[in-house]
Amino acid sequence: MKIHEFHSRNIFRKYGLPVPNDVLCHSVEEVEKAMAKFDDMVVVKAQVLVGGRGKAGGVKLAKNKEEAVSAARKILGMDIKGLTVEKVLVTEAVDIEKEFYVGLINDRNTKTVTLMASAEGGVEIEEVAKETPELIHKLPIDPLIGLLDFQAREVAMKLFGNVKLARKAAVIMQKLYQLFVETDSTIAEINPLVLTPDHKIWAIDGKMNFDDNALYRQAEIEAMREADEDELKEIDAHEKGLSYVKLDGNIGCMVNGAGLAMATMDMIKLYGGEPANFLDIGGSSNPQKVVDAMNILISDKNVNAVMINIFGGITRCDDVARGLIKALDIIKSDIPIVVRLSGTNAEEGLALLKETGLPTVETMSEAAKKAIELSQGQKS
Amino acid sequence: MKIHEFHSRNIFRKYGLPVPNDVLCHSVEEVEKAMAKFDDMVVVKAQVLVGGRGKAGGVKLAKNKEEAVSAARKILGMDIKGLTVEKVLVTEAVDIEKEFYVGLINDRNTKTVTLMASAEGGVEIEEVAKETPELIHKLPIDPLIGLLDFQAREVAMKLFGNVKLARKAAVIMQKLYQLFVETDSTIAEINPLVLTPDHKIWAIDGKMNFDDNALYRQAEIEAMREADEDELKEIDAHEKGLSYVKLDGNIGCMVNGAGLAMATMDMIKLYGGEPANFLDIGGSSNPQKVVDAMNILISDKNVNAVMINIFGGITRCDDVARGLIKALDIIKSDIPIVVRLSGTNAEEGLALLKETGLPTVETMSEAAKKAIELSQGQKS
Amino acid sequence: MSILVNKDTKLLVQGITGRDGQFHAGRMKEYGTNIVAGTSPGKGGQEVNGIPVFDTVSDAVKKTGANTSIIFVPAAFAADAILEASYAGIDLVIAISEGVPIQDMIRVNSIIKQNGTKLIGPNCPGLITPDEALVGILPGMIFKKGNIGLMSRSGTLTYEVVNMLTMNGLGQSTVVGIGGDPVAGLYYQEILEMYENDPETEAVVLIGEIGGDAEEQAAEYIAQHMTKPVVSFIAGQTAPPGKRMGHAGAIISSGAGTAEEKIKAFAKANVPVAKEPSEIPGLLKEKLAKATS
Amino acid sequence: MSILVNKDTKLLVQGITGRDGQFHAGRMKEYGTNIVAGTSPGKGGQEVNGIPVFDTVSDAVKKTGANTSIIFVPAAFAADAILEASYAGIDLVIAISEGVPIQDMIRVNSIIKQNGTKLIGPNCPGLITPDEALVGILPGMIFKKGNIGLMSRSGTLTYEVVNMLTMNGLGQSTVVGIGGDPVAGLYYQEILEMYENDPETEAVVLIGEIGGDAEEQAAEYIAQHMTKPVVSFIAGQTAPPGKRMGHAGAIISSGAGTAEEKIKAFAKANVPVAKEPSEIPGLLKEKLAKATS
Repeated sequence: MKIHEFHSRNIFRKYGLPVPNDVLCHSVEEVEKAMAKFDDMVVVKAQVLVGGRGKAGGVKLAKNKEEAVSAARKILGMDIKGLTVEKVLVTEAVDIEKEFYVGLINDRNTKTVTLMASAEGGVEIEEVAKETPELIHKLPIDPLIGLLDFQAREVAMKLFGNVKLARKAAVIMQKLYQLFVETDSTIAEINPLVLTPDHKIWAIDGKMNFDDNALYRQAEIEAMREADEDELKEIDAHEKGLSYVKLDGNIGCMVNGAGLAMATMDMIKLYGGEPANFLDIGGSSNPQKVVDAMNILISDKNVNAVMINIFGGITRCDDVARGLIKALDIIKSDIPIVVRLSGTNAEEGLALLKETGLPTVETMSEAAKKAIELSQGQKS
Repeated sequence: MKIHEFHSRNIFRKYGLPVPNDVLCHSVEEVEKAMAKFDDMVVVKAQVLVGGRGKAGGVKLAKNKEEAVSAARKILGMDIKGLTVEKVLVTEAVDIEKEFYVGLINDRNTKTVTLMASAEGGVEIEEVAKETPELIHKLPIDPLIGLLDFQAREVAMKLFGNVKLARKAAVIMQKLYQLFVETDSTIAEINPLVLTPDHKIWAIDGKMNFDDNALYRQAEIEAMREADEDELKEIDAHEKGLSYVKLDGNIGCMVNGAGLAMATMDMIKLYGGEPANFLDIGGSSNPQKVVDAMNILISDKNVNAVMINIFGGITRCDDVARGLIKALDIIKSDIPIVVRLSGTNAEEGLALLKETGLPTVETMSEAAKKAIELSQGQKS
Repeated sequence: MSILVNKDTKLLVQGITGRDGQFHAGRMKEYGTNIVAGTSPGKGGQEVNGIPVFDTVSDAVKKTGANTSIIFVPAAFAADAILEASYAGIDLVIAISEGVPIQDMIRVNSIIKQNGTKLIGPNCPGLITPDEALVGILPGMIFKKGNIGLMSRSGTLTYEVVNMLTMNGLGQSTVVGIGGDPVAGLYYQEILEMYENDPETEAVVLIGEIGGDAEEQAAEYIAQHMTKPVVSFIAGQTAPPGKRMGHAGAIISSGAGTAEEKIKAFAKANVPVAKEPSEIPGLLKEKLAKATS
Repeated sequence: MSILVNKDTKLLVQGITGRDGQFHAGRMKEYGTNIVAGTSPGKGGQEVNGIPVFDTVSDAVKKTGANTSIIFVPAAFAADAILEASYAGIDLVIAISEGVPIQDMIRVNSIIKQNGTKLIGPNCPGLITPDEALVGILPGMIFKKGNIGLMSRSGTLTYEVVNMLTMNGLGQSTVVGIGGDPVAGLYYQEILEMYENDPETEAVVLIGEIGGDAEEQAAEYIAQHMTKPVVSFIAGQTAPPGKRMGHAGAIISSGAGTAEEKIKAFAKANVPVAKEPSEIPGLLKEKLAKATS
């Protein structure tokens, strides 16, 4: 789960990280009013859940109220990578002597939270990682011990080369680690961490993502969720026990199991088609899930053919067939469907489907080919 | 450092432990007023920093306002083991089906915080430990891992024999561990932990001690300190870099080093005398410390002879002699003194003392004998 | 032989009185797995499918000698269940539970390493040594005893591939579902090493998917250490970046973890990558023919 | 031979630029201890008493091969300093710092155990192998090379006893001040074992004090494992319960940890307990005479 920059900044503040003052504004009027609180230069920043807003013109420096209002006017309503800017953050501008990067991620290989720090801040860390990986200092943190003082200080010394600044930065890293663990983050980064000419350190921009599996114990974080239309559909599917991700193609897929669902998408692509989604109905045999899944599929206007690919293990193919019959009965759609049932109770399932007249095939390759054929027939 | 029961209860509450409502009262009038908040039976409990108040009559059950006021009248001003009761806690009484003990201590052998739990609650755990140690369940807690759910549950099952209650009690144990570590406790015990007939669990009485060495990072705890006269002297000495404990004898001791100071006291006793104190001037050579130490010694009216026992290692004997000369100059006391200087710069120190006419001896045995002689000469 | 589970496995089912635990305990027992005990705090003394239930894992181990445990408790309690098994001396824990927080698994992996416990999962279908022990939720009837080792981050995709193997006469030594979570227990490298050392395994199928770089690491390991042939398949070539594809671990973050990179790594390590699952039996037969020629 | 420190000790002084660190580095060097480096973050590149200063322990170890470290940093930073030494691969750490919180030491002991680091202290005077290495704040001139091992929870009481030994012609193999804190590093039992295995040590003096039951445990260990004679002294027979006698560890709590109990335990283990320190040389000579007769 992602959250807005202003939410990240508030979490940072709660944990004692140095974040400049800011005001969140939803309109030009609010920006005008907010400027009463700032004496000096401010930055007006688009709040969107996507990277690259700087390049898109979503971040502007303003010397006074007039400039801030004019910046807000330009940014509010702007489109950044398909998202409309509905909020801006007005924040104190700080003088920048140097920019650093400090971030934490869960590392799959070391099975630890890993600290990443670099004197190359302010740019996308992925770029640095690709071009000059030696400029990123990595430290896997022992989960039972935490980030020790001397460890944080040693990393900070590599960035700042000055023990007084390193001590300050070390404390920031330790607080970032604490909030990372306590909020079940998957990413927590400060980019840039800024050193000012008068030797103050500020967390200027923050990015945090969270572990969806841990939201049950992070009510405060979950309340910060702000989903777009596609994500709402995904969340809705999740609540129904389904895993759904919308894509841009036209062949709807309904599959049991995440790996098989991905393989199904891949196969459609392999034979020249375009999958409209990832949809995993999971391991249960509840026919209602099939009805819910079918509803989600046909609510996507791009879908003009559906491929159902089930390998019955715990899922019983006859249950899927029953769900499908029920769904067709309720939904009344004329989008063509191809069904592949294999594994547990496949024969029973296929027998049930015979009455519906739905085309059935034996293998997933055949199913993919048939689905593409159906979708093209539909087009022409 | 010890704190009052009402302070322990407040810390317990802060960590979410189930503690019955209570009101702290300093007078009978306050008790009368407080009773407006209670509908049912209450307990009036003396707040003193010493055990055994129950046996001394410092805890009384009261059915109504009149009884509570009468109990408070008896308890306030009462003397318990030499301490005057100045506060009482009025607290909701709860029905008791069974009493348990749950406590945490720092265990020197395992070098861990150790959980102790027993179905024999409400009595002094030291008694249980002596008589029936098999009734105390002990669990050393891995400091890097903490008290795991299943571990707490297993211990709680041994006490409650019922999984629902055990789950509740396990959470209490885990919270107690969290507060123990976070407050740098040396003891945190709930005694009794009470099970009511309607299957609620309450922490009825709490005791907490704290690590003096950690008070620098426990401002909130240190603010709860309430020292008696002797303790104030000890704290004052501590601030001057001295370690002082008042005893009941008449021979004042000034020694460098805790072990040597204890051995000095022991030796006085061995030769038939009574030490008036433990006083360690530490390892520094600052003459001012000797002045401060001498002031503390003679402020004890029981002291009628002083034994100074210095083994110079880092401490230089000539510095001690200088301090002593300065002290005698300022203090003008006629309490007789015997001095033993040995080790680093002993000869220089002894030469300096020659002018003062103070009796000096070579060994600590001789010093002890001489001090006893001086103290008896004084008496007669 | 085989790896991890076999006729000597004495299985404990943690959470045996729950819906899933009860159901799968029955299925595993039916398959012939030697289930010696179940646990459910407060329900010690009961029986489920004729299996004795204990309050604690420690009790169960003492009374039955259980050496392997399978976990069916809800995600929020899975970490504690794994630790309970580990502290009770269980050698191998299989965690089926889905949705366990990553931080829990980071802590758990660190602790059980100290105790010397092996973990598979969480969020995995378990593993099977055909005709000896089924420890998990896999459909036993599609497996056939043989010489192919297979490991996979996915469940049904595994069944799909196993079914093809079996239909093509390629039986399996042990099939391991390592699970779809980003931080899990035993992973490709450890299991590849076991297959390499298992006399019964002649070739290995590695089914990977997008997210992380475990496949790249496995490729490197294979190039350096494996003498037995390995073939692979990678799911998620069409997955968009930044989206979690069902499995918590199946996500392309910051452009890393793509199928393309993984396929490239396997190519470099001389591991053929099937374009679709149905190619796997053919690739295996080719490799096996070469190996014996 | 000797135990723990000797001619091969390459000492690092952590906190060498502080008042105490600087002073004692000078004294130890004067005694002949091989001090190879000091640390003080931000002061790398400087020199103190001719000793090179580094920013980090890790740097110092890499550049100088330091294998032992002594810590003079303030109590609040002592735990971190010990851990820094441990992670840098130092074998033996001596923490002089007084006033370290107990919880810090509980954590530290658990972590350094994983790393295989030995710790003496905190709140200790250090240790000395006469004529080879002085690592601590002990007054070197009272020690004399010989065959008595001595360990103690106290500083000046140790000097008092050592002085008597030396004056009575009883030199010392290694004298260890284990420190006065309740939770410390190496304790009686570990050090007794080292003395037992040290060919140069012929007899051992154990100086204990009130608080805890380490002396009782030592007595039991001696009875079961020690072939060399041990004599002891216990300070604090007149100490009242509940009061901390200078040392954080010297406190009789809930009636346990009294001198009486400790003396009883030693009597049971056939370890003579001196009534006053001056009896120790005599008791030793008696025991040694018996041992050689």
